[in-house]
Amino acid sequence: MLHYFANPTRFQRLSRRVEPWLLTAMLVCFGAGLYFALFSSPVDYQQGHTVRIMYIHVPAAWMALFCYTAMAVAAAVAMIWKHALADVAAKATAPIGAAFTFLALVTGSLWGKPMWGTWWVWDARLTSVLVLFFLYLGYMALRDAFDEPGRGARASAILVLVGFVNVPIIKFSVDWWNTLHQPSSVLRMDGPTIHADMLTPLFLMAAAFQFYYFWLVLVRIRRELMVNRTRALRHRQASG
Amino acid sequence: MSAFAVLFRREMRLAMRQSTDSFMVIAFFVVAVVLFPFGVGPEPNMLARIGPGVIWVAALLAAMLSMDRMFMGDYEDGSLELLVLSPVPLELVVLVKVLTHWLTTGLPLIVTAPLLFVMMNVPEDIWPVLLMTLLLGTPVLSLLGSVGAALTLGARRGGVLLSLLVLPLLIPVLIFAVGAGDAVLYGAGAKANLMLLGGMLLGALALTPWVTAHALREAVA
Amino acid sequence: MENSNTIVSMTEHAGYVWPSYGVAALVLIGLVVVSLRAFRKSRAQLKRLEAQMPGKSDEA
Amino acid sequence: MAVFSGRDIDCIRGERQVLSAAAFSLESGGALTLRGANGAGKSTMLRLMAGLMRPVAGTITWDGVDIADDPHEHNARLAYVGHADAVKPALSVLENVTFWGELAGAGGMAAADALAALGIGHLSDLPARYLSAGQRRRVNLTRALTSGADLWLLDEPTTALDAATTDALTSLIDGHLKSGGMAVISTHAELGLAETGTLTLGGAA
Repeated sequence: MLHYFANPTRFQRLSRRVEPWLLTAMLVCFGAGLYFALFSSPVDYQQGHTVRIMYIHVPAAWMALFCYTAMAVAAAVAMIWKHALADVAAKATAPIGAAFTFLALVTGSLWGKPMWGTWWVWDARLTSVLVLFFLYLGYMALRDAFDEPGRGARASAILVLVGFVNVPIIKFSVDWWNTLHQPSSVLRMDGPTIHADMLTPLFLMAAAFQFYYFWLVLVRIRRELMVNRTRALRHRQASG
Repeated sequence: MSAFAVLFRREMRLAMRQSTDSFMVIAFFVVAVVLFPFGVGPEPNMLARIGPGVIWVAALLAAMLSMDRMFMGDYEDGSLELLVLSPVPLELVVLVKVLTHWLTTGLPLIVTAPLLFVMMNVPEDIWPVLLMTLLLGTPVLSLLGSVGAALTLGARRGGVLLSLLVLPLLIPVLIFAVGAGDAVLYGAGAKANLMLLGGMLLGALALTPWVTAHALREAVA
Repeated sequence: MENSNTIVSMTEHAGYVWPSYGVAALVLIGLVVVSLRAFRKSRAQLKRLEAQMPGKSDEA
Repeated sequence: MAVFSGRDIDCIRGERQVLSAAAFSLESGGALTLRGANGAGKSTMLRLMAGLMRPVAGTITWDGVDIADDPHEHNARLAYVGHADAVKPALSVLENVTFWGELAGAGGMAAADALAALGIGHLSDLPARYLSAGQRRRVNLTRALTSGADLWLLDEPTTALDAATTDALTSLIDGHLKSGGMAVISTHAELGLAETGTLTLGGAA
């Protein structure tokens, strides 16, 4: 299965066929999600209209973790089975993950100012997301730091995996260090505690972000494959 | 095209194509500052008190980090010899190098600083003054750093040595920059501090290119 | 606390909600634009090289 | 008719005396080949001639004026091609060559022509990081062509070059000499230049 899709040409063909569907799904979800988020959802009795920030903030935070997990899985596959495509997927994911993490931080800050009265607090959740953001940046920097691309790919794959193991530890230690953030209110064992009318925009936006990721990552992977091909041709040009 | 434009275009092109280098300086700057709340605790008043100093020290260290790169590439691949032998005055080459160093590290540091002001809970009244001190101070870092970078070319552990040489020279900049913030908080006004920083900048601008150029000629001899 | 359902009547926190959506739009659209531009550039470069190469490989 | 000459040149590198009482003289249209074993001071001699280093004793003069007295004038009339290739991997081949040409005032050949003359015209848009050692060497040599300088100082120009390029280089140097230029070349190979003097180094104890 993995080997079947690992062929770049086959991947290109498949990806080109899937992309329009993903794009459509993304646009539909964004349209519906934004309608519910901005116009057709109730105002929270505590948070007022700032609850609307949550429809971006929470899915962005989910995506931040999702992308990192995807990157770690791809890096592991690339390391263990030496799949070039998995390596490219990890590389293509990093900027998207970093963008979502950035959004989670900024929207969190924009929510925190009216609610907590400050743009930033050194609270456990915020801090661990900030650390996650640094991990993304570190990955991209390390990846780019070598003249020989293979070296950067291998080194950064190791970094992602080390980070993956370390993130829960960071999270735990920071939790212990200081906390102010409210507890999770959607993904709980006893069911969500927030109003169902708010779940609709939340999940629509989450789906939109998810489709956004899959569409964009395919585009970026195809681009990386072309870059690799260009590099191969450049080598031939130099030696020919 | 003038020699300045030719040199500037090359330096900017090189900097742009290796933009992760300058991005890493910024990341270092942010990470170094972010470590402090973990070290001293997240108490907002305490962070506000140490904020300006921490941010300035981190900016100093971040700028030093990128400094040994200023001439190293050209030194290693032989370009520096050719720049010394070019009909263009070496002082101009140095000025262009310093300018691009500032544009790719100093300026991004200034742009990033407000973010850290927020995170360190720095009072908003002194933001403009602190930004002014950074605007006047970071070019001094690049200028004095260029002297150190030229002097340590080819030395063993050049990077560490460079920081060791240049950081003490930058203490006055640090004192007057952080002092400017305090002066505003105590209602004294920061004009005197800013004037002093401006004076240091002009002095550095007048003197360091010649010193650096001389050191570079030594380095390739 | 006011009870309106729509964002049109949102007054007190509009200054925080709109920037959130604005930043999100900016970042997400920006990333798409950057990615697509890089994609087109790489594709054009590859096309150009592939057009040059066949003759080259015959010489080699 | 310019005269480039040096006499009684002593030079110490590190703790070692590399040159002692070396002398040379060169007129417009003339070439000088530096010979000698490795470490005999060929590179040092070229660096002295370029003005990168100063001799401990002795003088190097251009039309009777010590080059140390007017380094800017001297820089404007020389093109130095050293061991290091001064090629920036991040720039394209053409960007690399154009930069040095423009910096020298672009009195010589156009960058594209210079690349073609050394047989690497087809690589001009290639990022220089893809170049082989021989190709980098040729990019480095183009600087002499684009500079429009009177005096070429070439340090082992034929290393990593194939026979065809060496011939091309020889005829380029010949052309330069015919148009009234000068060249000093350190080499192990026999270039077959039409008119050349030889300075053999390595006498220093």
